[in-house]
Amino acid sequence: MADIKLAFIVQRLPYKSENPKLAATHAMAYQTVEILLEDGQTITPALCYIGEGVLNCVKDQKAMDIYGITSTEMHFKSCLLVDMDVYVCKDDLEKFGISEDRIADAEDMGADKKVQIVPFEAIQKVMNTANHLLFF
Amino acid sequence: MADIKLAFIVQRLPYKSENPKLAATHAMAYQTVEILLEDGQTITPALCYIGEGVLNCVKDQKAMDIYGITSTEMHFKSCLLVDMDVYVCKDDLEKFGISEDRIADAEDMGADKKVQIVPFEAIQKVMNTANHLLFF
Amino acid sequence: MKLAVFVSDYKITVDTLDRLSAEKMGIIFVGNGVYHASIKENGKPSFLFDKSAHFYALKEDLETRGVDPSGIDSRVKAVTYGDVVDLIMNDYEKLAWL
Amino acid sequence: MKLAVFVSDYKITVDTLDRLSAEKMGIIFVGNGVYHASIKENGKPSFLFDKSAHFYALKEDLETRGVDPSGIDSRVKAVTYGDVVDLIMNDYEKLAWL
Amino acid sequence: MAVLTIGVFSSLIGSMNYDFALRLSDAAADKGHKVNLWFSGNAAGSPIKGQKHLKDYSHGEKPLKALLEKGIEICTCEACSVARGVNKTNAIEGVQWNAMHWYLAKIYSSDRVLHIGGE
Amino acid sequence: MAVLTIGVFSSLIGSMNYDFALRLSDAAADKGHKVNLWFSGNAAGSPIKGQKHLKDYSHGEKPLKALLEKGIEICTCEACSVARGVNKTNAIEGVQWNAMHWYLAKIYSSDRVLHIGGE
Repeated sequence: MADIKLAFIVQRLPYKSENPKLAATHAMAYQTVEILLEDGQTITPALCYIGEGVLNCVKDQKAMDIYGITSTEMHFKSCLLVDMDVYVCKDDLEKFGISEDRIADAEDMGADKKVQIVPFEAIQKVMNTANHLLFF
Repeated sequence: MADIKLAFIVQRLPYKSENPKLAATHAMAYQTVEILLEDGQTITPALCYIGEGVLNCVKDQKAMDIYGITSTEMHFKSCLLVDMDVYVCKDDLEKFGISEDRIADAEDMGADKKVQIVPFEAIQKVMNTANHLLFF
Repeated sequence: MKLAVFVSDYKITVDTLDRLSAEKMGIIFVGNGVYHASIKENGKPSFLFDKSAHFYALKEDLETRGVDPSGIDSRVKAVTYGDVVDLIMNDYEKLAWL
Repeated sequence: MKLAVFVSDYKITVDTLDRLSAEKMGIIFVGNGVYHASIKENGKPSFLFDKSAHFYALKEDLETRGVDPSGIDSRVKAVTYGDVVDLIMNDYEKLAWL
Repeated sequence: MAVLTIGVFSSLIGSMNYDFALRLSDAAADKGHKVNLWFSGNAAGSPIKGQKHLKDYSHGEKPLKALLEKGIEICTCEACSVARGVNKTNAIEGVQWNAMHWYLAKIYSSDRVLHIGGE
Repeated sequence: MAVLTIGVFSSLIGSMNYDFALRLSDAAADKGHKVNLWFSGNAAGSPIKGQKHLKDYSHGEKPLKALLEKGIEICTCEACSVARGVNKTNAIEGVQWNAMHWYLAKIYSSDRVLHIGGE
């Protein structure tokens, strides 16, 4: 198998633990993993936010100003910047009453990639086609 | 005030974290605190198990055999051995279908003190009369 | 008793607060507890508002999470760390972190 | 997919499992998850049994908590650590720890 | 001015409850209150020296030193610390080492106690 | 025989999920499988040397050494470790230090991946 697909699924709130940020940093490591793999071997990550995990994607998080730590928003944006597929569950945004314009994007950082706001079934499909699942 | 009453309230399951054990060890420290207090100053702890916390008090826990760590049962018994008031919420035992004979006692260790299985209202009274509350 | 309860989680795994009673109760949302003040899950406000209590939410923790303190539930007062100190010293006798 | 889901808590704070589907699903209770196999809260078995799945509970974790593996819900098979290794290697392709 | 004792059981990194306890201590000290901080459970891993300050992680060394300088007393549960590989030789100076009765004794003469147990 | 990679994010003490991961690794190695263990988050505080073994606490040093002797590869996330005051000089020998791509590379050639994220 030349390409291994990994689904990183964030299902928990930001800031209680560092895990939602670690989901992003682990997914981003797909960019540097080639130094440990053979030619032609690749890893393709997809980062999915579901359930309360969608709250990680909200704009204007002031974690750096207030607690001196990077926000989950910043990590979310960095993933778009490295052209990763990032999915946010539309059903859960609706459940929590969060309008789509409150979801961060990385246009200001120069990212071409856009976040994909999709129904849960689309995320289930990502999981079905992934070789391995990593829940955070 | 010569005596300060503390209510230690365990409301969580054993073994996910060490906190239910730390509730017992912190409560037991009332025995040695006199070295740091003036004559006539005392602390009287009450240890209360409510909600899922009542599962800490079940007999025959094999944590030492299997994981090499002391069980919450052992800590529960040690508290009885040092004559502490230990309360277990009767309502919650019923809710979880745990019969009273499955609750540990410390007779085998020579304790005179018996666990007190009481309705939640009795534990609310312990909290009302305590000077401070410590929830675990 | 006059009791201030700190709620630091959104999903509460203990049922203590459902039963706990106090003559005067303050509920202070901190950490991820602040989502109780800002989210209406399926359009409904948090079940915690059924409690007869005074409600507060830590401004710093709202802003950390991208929530504008001016837009939270009208029953909740946004407070700073300094305000929390005054609250627990002046308005309540016992504190509970559940 | 053939999916083995590890459930390590009694109170589940994520709703992922409610929606997750798989052609074949195994639910393996470990840690405090074993209480799903042993407790009937208010007389009712855990809502997880509504899932169409095979159920397992780690024997070592039942015994650690003072639960006799022979007395658990009849739908659940008590398994050892070694059995869990065989299960995840032979019966399932993907694993989820929620 | 009053006395506030805070017991912290959450880890320095991986739980913002720890950050909360430190910030509240600081705010109370700024208002002239006497503050005592007790570390047990995972918090007892926090008084380790030489924590590298990376932006992705909460950091404990600088804030703890700042609190000590403000006169806040900080004590760690010795057993909880040594079990985590933190001992007096690799610990931040000024943090006290004691058994659980330190916490109870501080509580004895406190006006308010905030015990952050949780998970 | 197959390859199993386990990612652990829970703390050594204060979460039995860590104990689970170690016991499962051991059981898999005993059945002849190749096992890789990745520590990140609070688990990255666990490869510290000199943990005092007290009966009230889970202990990591002996079990980790035993797993290393069985040929299990163990690697800790460097950033997560140093942020917690654990570095190469005070770490258990034999534990590898690397960045997150170590984990992804091990996953690449694994038959099964158990990622214990959680809290």
